[in-house]
Amino acid sequence: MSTVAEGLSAEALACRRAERTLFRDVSFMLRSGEVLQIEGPNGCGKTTLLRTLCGLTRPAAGCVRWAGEDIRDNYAAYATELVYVGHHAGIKEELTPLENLVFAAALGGTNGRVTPEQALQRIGLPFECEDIPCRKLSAGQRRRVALARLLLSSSRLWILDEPFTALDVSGRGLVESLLREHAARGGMAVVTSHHAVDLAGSTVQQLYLG
Amino acid sequence: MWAWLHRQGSPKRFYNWSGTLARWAGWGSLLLGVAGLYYALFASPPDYQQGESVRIMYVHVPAAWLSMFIYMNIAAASLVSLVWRIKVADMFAAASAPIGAWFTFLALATGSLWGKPMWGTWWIWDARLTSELILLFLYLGYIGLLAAIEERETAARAAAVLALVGVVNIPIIHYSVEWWSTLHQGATVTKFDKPSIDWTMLRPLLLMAFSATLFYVAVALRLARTELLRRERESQWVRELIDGRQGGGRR
Amino acid sequence: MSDFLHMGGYAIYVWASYLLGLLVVAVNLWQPWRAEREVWRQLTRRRKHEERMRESETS
Amino acid sequence: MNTPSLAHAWFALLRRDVMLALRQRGQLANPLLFFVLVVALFPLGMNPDPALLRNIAPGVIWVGALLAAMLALESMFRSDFDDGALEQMLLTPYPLPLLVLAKVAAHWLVTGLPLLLVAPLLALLLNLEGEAMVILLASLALGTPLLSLIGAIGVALTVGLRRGGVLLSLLVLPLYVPVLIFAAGAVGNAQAGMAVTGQLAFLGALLALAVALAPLATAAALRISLD
Repeated sequence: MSTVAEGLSAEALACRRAERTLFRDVSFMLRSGEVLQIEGPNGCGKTTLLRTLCGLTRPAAGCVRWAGEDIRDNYAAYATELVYVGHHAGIKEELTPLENLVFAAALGGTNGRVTPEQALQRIGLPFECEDIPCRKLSAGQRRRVALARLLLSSSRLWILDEPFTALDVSGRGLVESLLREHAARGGMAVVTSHHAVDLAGSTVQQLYLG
Repeated sequence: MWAWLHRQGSPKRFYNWSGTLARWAGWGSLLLGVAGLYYALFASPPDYQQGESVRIMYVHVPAAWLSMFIYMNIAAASLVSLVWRIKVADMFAAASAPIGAWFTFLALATGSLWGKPMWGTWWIWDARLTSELILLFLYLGYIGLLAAIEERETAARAAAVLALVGVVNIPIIHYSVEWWSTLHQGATVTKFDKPSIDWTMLRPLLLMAFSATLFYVAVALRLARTELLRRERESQWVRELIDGRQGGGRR
Repeated sequence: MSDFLHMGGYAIYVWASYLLGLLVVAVNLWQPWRAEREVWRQLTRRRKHEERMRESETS
Repeated sequence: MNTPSLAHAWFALLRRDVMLALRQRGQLANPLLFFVLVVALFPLGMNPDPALLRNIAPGVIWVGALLAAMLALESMFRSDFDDGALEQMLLTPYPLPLLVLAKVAAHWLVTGLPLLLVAPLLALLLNLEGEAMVILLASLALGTPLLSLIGAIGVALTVGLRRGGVLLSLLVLPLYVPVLIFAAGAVGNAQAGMAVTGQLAFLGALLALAVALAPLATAAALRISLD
């Protein structure tokens, strides 16, 4: 192991599902300012890997470390540094985008720079959408609401599962620029994506599964 | 001590020692069972109140004992599997459940068969039978949960949590049912257990209870071994086992 | 002997109890036997399949 | 770094769940209507003799409450599971058992409390009056939170299953037995003019025990279900 283990590392992770090994011996080391892009065919365990990195799924072997420490040993410390946006990001259909974000901030913390309104504006949600329930929004708009959480949080590690799904070209560009800014600030991100991601100027590691 | 136990809990080791233990338990159960049956049916006197029907007790009491004992075993194994992550423990717990359910059923059925001549009805809401009935539901819930979750290991862990919740609740349920039956029944019906029991009756009772316990150990171990083979089928030692078996031509 | 079978008038109840006990024991003997046979059948089939795969690779 | 305090997060979760329930009033009303209907069916199914009805009232009302609570249980974690809010709850730095407690509290406020409010009406239908009615309310006040707390464990265990409904009742109903016995027993005793403090104290003790232990089990079960 490197001496200064600042950041996220995985050591020989393995995962089994339905008595079948999804992946094994996945190791990487993600430092401040780096983005890890995970690629692979459908069903190769990308989402499972992300959930393992979050500490939701227990690996069959190996461990995930944050700052050199197994995340299970001090989960609360890790959780404050982590934002996870999965396929379903916990957006409540019955609440408005603004209410959703205010709640996310109450549970996940804020960085104090951006208010929920500003976050929604920045993510490109039309102003008139802010006050209608999320179930009436389009899939792309809902995706944007979910991603707006990234702007609010002060966490250094973003774990994003297919963040570009359902987004149009401008949305994709927006997420890319968010990732670039995050990396420039010294943040880290783990991203799965089918598309080529343009992150010029940031260090991108790639990991093939399957 | 813990390290030693942990080693014995490794799949391969467990497979080796459990086979021997199961065989010994099986033969022991048979031996004790035959002796128990002899004393139960021939060499014990009829009860002065219940007459020959007292012989039902030699089936009922061991079954009732086993129904509780097995649940406690499931809970203990669940605790071990959750705390120390010993996979063999959850296979043992899962293997125990159907046996426990069967013996709970047997306790209920024989209780009812004893009740018909004694109370004049097949079913009476007596504290003991009611508790046993609820225990049966606990077993069925446990088995149902185990079967409903597809991922074997997730199922085992979920069922382990349920078993622990159940074992905390059993004394509460038991106490509440006891309280409820004294409230509603007034005059107590003759119960199975009496303050003092004669040696001639205690002897078959103990023999049958020990026999039943060993029977459970043997069957649960065999079921756990089978499940172990299924789950570990990709490992090297199982492969060697199969090759050895085919070469040996035991079947 | 017939006294014994008669069980002081409780014959049905006593013998039904013992019969049920026997039944439960039988079911619990049959169950692991069947499971074991099934698993061994599966395992040997898998193993044979593996060996066939290996042979076809080498040849 | 600006992590909100635990209390802030706790009340935010409680507030959100109550708000969500109030926006879907139809779902809120269903278990309540079910409760009223079940209890109203009993007199139709038997001789509506006031004395008889009074006799069976404690049991009938409590079984009705039990089934209604059972019916309402599934909604506790279902939508959170489907839309990923449950995952997010697991990824917070706060102790999961406490967050579970917030969710259970919210669930009780929107499903248990209404049962308490319609119970007097049902008591009147079954000729339950005076002190017995007061005791009925007391037993419901102590008992329905218990139903929610115990039920939460079952829901957490079955939330990942597509058809968990029947299994849920099999898991939870046996655990409800002590609540039913002591609560209905207390009301029955009150009718007969006997002491009820023992039963109510026991319900209180069970509630304290459940508040302490059930969230732990629920949290463990949720982690397993989401694995």
